Amino acid sequence: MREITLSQAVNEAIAEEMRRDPTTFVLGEDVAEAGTPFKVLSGLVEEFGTDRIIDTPISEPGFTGIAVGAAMTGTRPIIDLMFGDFLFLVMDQLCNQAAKQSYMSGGKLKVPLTLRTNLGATRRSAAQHSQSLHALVCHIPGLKVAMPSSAYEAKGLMKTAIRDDNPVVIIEDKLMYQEKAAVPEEEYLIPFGEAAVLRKGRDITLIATSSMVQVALKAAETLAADGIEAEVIDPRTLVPLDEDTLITSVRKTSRAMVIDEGHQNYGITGEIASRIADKAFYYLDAPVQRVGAMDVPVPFSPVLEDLTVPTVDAVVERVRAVVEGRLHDVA
Amino acid sequence: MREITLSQAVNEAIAEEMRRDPTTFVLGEDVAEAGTPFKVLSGLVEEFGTDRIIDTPISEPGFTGIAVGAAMTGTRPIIDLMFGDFLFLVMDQLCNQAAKQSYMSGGKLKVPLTLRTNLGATRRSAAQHSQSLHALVCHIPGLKVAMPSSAYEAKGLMKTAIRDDNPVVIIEDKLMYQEKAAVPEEEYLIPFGEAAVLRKGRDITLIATSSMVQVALKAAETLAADGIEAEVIDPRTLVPLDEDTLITSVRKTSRAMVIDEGHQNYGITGEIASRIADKAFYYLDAPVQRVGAMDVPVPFSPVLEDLTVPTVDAVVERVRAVVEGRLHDVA
Amino acid sequence: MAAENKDDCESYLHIYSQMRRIRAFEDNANQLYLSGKMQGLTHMSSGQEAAEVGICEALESTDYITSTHRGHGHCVAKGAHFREMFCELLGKVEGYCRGKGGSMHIADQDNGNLGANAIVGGSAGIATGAALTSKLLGKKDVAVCFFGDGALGQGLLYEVMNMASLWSLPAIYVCENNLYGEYTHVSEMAAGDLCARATAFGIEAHELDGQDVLAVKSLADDLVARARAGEGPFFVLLNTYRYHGHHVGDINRTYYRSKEEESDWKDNRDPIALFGTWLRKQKIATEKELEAIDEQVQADAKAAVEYALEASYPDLSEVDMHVYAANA
Amino acid sequence: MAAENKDDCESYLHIYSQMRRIRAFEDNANQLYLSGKMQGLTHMSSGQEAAEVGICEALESTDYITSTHRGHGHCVAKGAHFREMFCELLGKVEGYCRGKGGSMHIADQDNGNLGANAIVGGSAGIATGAALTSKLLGKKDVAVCFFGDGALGQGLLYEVMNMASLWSLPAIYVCENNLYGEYTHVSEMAAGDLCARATAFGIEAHELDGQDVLAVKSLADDLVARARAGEGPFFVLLNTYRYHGHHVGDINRTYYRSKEEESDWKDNRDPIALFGTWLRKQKIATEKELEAIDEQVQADAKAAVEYALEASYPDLSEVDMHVYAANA
Ligand SMILES: Cc1ncc(C[n+]2csc(CCOP(=O)(O)OP(=O)(O)O)c2C)c(N)n1
Ligand SMILES: Cc1ncc(C[n+]2csc(CCOP(=O)(O)OP(=O)(O)O)c2C)c(N)n1
Ligand SMILES: [Mg+2]
Ligand SMILES: [Mg+2]
Repeated sequence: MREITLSQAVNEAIAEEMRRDPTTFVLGEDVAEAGTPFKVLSGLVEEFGTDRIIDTPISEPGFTGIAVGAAMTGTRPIIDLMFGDFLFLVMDQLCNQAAKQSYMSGGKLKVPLTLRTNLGATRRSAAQHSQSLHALVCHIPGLKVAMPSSAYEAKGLMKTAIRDDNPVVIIEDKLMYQEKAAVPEEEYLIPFGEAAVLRKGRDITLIATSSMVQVALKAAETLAADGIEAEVIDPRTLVPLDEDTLITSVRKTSRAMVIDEGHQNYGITGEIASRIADKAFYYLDAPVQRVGAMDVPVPFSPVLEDLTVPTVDAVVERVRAVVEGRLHDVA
Repeated sequence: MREITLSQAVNEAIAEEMRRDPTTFVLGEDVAEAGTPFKVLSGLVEEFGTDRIIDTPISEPGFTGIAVGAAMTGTRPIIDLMFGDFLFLVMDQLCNQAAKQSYMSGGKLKVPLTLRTNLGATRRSAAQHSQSLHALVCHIPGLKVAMPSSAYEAKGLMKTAIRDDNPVVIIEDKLMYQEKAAVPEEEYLIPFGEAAVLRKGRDITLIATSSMVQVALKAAETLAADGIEAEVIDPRTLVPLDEDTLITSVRKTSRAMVIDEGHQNYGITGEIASRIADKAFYYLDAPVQRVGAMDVPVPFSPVLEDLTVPTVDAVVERVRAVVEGRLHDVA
Repeated sequence: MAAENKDDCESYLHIYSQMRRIRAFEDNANQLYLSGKMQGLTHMSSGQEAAEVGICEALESTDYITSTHRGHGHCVAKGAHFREMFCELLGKVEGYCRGKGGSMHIADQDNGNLGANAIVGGSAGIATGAALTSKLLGKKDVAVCFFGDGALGQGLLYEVMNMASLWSLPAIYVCENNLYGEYTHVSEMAAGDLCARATAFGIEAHELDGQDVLAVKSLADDLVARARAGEGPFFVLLNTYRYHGHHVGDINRTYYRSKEEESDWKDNRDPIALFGTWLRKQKIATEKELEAIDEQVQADAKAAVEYALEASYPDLSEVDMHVYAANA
Repeated sequence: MAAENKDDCESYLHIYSQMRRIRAFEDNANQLYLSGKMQGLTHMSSGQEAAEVGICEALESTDYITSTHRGHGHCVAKGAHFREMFCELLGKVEGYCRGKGGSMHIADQDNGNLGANAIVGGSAGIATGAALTSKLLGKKDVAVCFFGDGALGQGLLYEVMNMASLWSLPAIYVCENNLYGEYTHVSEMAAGDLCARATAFGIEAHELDGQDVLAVKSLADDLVARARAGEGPFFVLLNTYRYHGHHVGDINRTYYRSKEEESDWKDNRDPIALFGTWLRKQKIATEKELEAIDEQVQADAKAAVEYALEASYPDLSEVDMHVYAANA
């Protein structure tokens, strides 16, 4: 199968959906001629024109609000939010307005919008351009949250997001835009709420999101050399979450680790770990391990920044400790 | 000891700190003559004047930003955010600016500001005036988060918050403003990061925040009549969190339930439950129970709204199920 | 302005009746609250009827409006029925939002009312987005964004007005300046000239006596037509007054506004009384005919209230329905 | 303007030297990036020196400024040292922020520079808050908020300008209009008249050639004095240009601006060249004296870069230090 980059996959998904549905359009900063700073949308304006690939002023709250209203009245906007860190700016429009319209109107209004943005540190972009803030949107009922971990997932999830009749936040790993993966030429969609089991194993279940999926897979490879077989699962959407697949796996392996690039405190790892600790309680041989980013703003200094994000080595070491039973002193 | 309302306690705390430190001031909508819609600040403008009790336009992002800058340059602003739901509006200024200044400047700048706001449903105020959004701010390093559960806690925590050199979000339960409790006349502060054990018990640990503390205490009373002795703990601050006290208790009781009025999904209960499931792994007789608000926007209709928030009955019933071992089918 | 023909006369009487309907709705809402039959808080717009009706009479039912926490008047003016409105205020399943929205989120989806909003200024983006839809899909719909003087404090408004102006959207921003945001006077909340806040973004702005329904209607007719023709956006500042407190519970309010000020507006600038006098002077309607309208409106309101009081609450199973729209 | 006395002459030469220092700093930053010695992205302000220096020369070190993602120029102009600046850009512990902030968060706390900001418009509140502190504590400090034309899109700016105007704060909002926000021209981002966006809030606004350092300085002297006297806030629009791409990686940019436009600004409107010519014409300095300044500045920059390249990174234990300020 041909290989394309994550960036191309997103671009293709949007182009295909825009061809399919003339009410779909893109709204954001420098999306048209510039094709975004990451060049993810390059070329779209040539095909669809500036009426449907709309450059906005630097007004994230405003254009998000506009997208909400446009979505409520018969279009399918795709918001391009240049950095995930700007989610803070659009929270009111996203969470007070978009997320609640369907419910507040008793199902009579809907907001079929897609907000695509990104996450990920280690680009030396410091505290306001490196955050992984998906936990915030996961907490708000009415939003769906998708986290592609490869070009393949990115395309399929994006197409599903655009067709969804609800506000969907889809968060890409900005460090993976140039990473290639096999992506079919034929159309495909990835349904929301279906985790992908990326590697089978019997000793521990590694549940990893987005940027951490590659970390988990690499760790699993290293561990395999030691005879430790890790099962690796990518939930793909955090809302809805495919709890069944996770629980079934952990009931089999008896051990689990959740790896996510968001801050660890009050984030994704706590939610997933506590669901497992609950539903697989009688099957667990060791406490569920949580591996999130450090609870510090992302530092600029390269030597410090690299410490804040979970690494393959850290995961391998922690898995060994769990499997070998050298975890807590349980005095 | 005299009893005063939670509202009076907050008022007293602010007045005392404003007398103590002339750089302290209040900024918010309708805080001066109106003393806020909940009348919490009534009378302060008479003593401190409109220079220090400052009515703002309806500009939450703007006045939060102004407070950040004021705090960075030698004052101690107290932001009054009328409803907790408006946190969404101030997230950028609070989380990208205030929370990160100390770190981004290598400790050379600081932001000693207090943002007081509220939480709580069942006031028939619908989806945009009823939210309990503390999980969002708990996730952001650089912020501290305090959640008073009575007039006593409200006063002591507020004074500590105002004196703290960091941005502190303090969230009051708006349904408790008229609830009285014994509050000393003498000055006292409640240190951050120290949970309060409000009731001793041996069978289960109920960890409850803010509005849910009374629910837990009432449930414990009912349960006591059945011979089930619940230990009730109020963490008081969620950041920093007094993990030790929680873990010590659960290691003793072998069972735990976390009760919080925020949405359950990706919220407070997951974080605390997963820490317990980790650090008390070898002591637990049953899975840690999570009891959060339903994962739905808050409905207006009274018959529906009441269903969304954890109740005493629900807690009692769930505790019985845990203690009697009739929880999951663990097939 | 002279009544020229029968169509005009009907239109005038419709305007009168719509203003009356708003007043009657609010009086009943107030009573429901004071008698403990309605829970929560609600914000009445009595006094502001000319602004609401004057604008909405210029709109088709396919045109859009967005409203505010003080949203009953806009809802009635855009064509909503009393029954579904009172049901909504009482949290009943036959309400426009199945009881889930309540007073602060009342909407009338079939008549283009995209809803009240409990975030001040929160619907400015939504209205602008509706105008963008109109342009993108080549429709002729106009979107009116109602908001109060207090909402001038929200930066969002300036962001979206800028985009509406850049993209020539068919949006009309209607500021009902009732002099207060909660308990604070507009002069303490807004520096500078209010209309300049729109002209600064290249938007044509008009300031008007918001108690003069015909003046409002006539300006609205003009601007709506021009917006349809692609000449938008526009900004309209309507000077008006709310008779009640900020919400139904705001009873003692002399600390922020005087009784004299209140009576002056009520006695001398009431939009319904002014328009009634005009109708009689123009011989479009006799006092008796107007009274007949009043009585009919009252009776309709009473019947709707009674219906709503008896109506069913949503089934408890609805609590977790509609969080997500079902995909088609 | 004629050079009247020795003090004036020194001040002129200081202005020249400061502009040179900015240019030299940016040239070195660019080189560090291109040679792979610096990680991350950085935004150079070459071309905008007159705006930055003209304003900051009117300020005391106790006055405050807030800066932007394009913040090196403001930092130098407010009095920062090369060494700590390059250390910061390279993530070294001797940097102004111990390496934790980097280019986009560089600050100079001792000289009143509250920091660069990676959120466009994000520091508008901070600057206004600094001005509020000044008023509340009865000080005479003025706060200058630097931002780009792109930041005019952020609603926050209007919210805080409104409050600054209502409360007569000693704040000066300085918009450096370099014609682009990233890859988009200001005319596609901002409708209406730019100064009107401040006058709408009752704020006195001035538009000026941002390449004429003496004009900027003279206006700034006046406004700073008036702000100290309680006559603020003010708004200043400075028309200028950035020579480099949006950031160091923005090399191919003809799709959004022409090479001719770039050369026109560089060749005919360079603020340093213009001021150098003026200095020579006024006989304040000879070409040689100016060259001596240039050489000194270059040498300083080079030494600082070398120092910074050799300097230590923070100890790894610093990674979780400073998340919270230690309470006194
Ligand atoms: C963002 C936000 N801030 C504050 C409030 C609380 N609040 C509700 S109505 C109101 C006053 C609004 O004033 P205005 O816009 O003039 O409308 P009016 O009430 O006069 O109709 C305020 C402050 C809110 N609902 N939303
Ligand atoms: C809130 C926000 N939106 C978008 C960006 C991405 N961004 C960085 S600089 C920039 C352009 C800013 O333009 P302007 O304010 O004119 O400053 P200039 O770069 O021209 O100095 C943009 C869009 C950002 N950093 N912050
Ligand atoms: Mg008003
Ligand atoms: Mg610019």
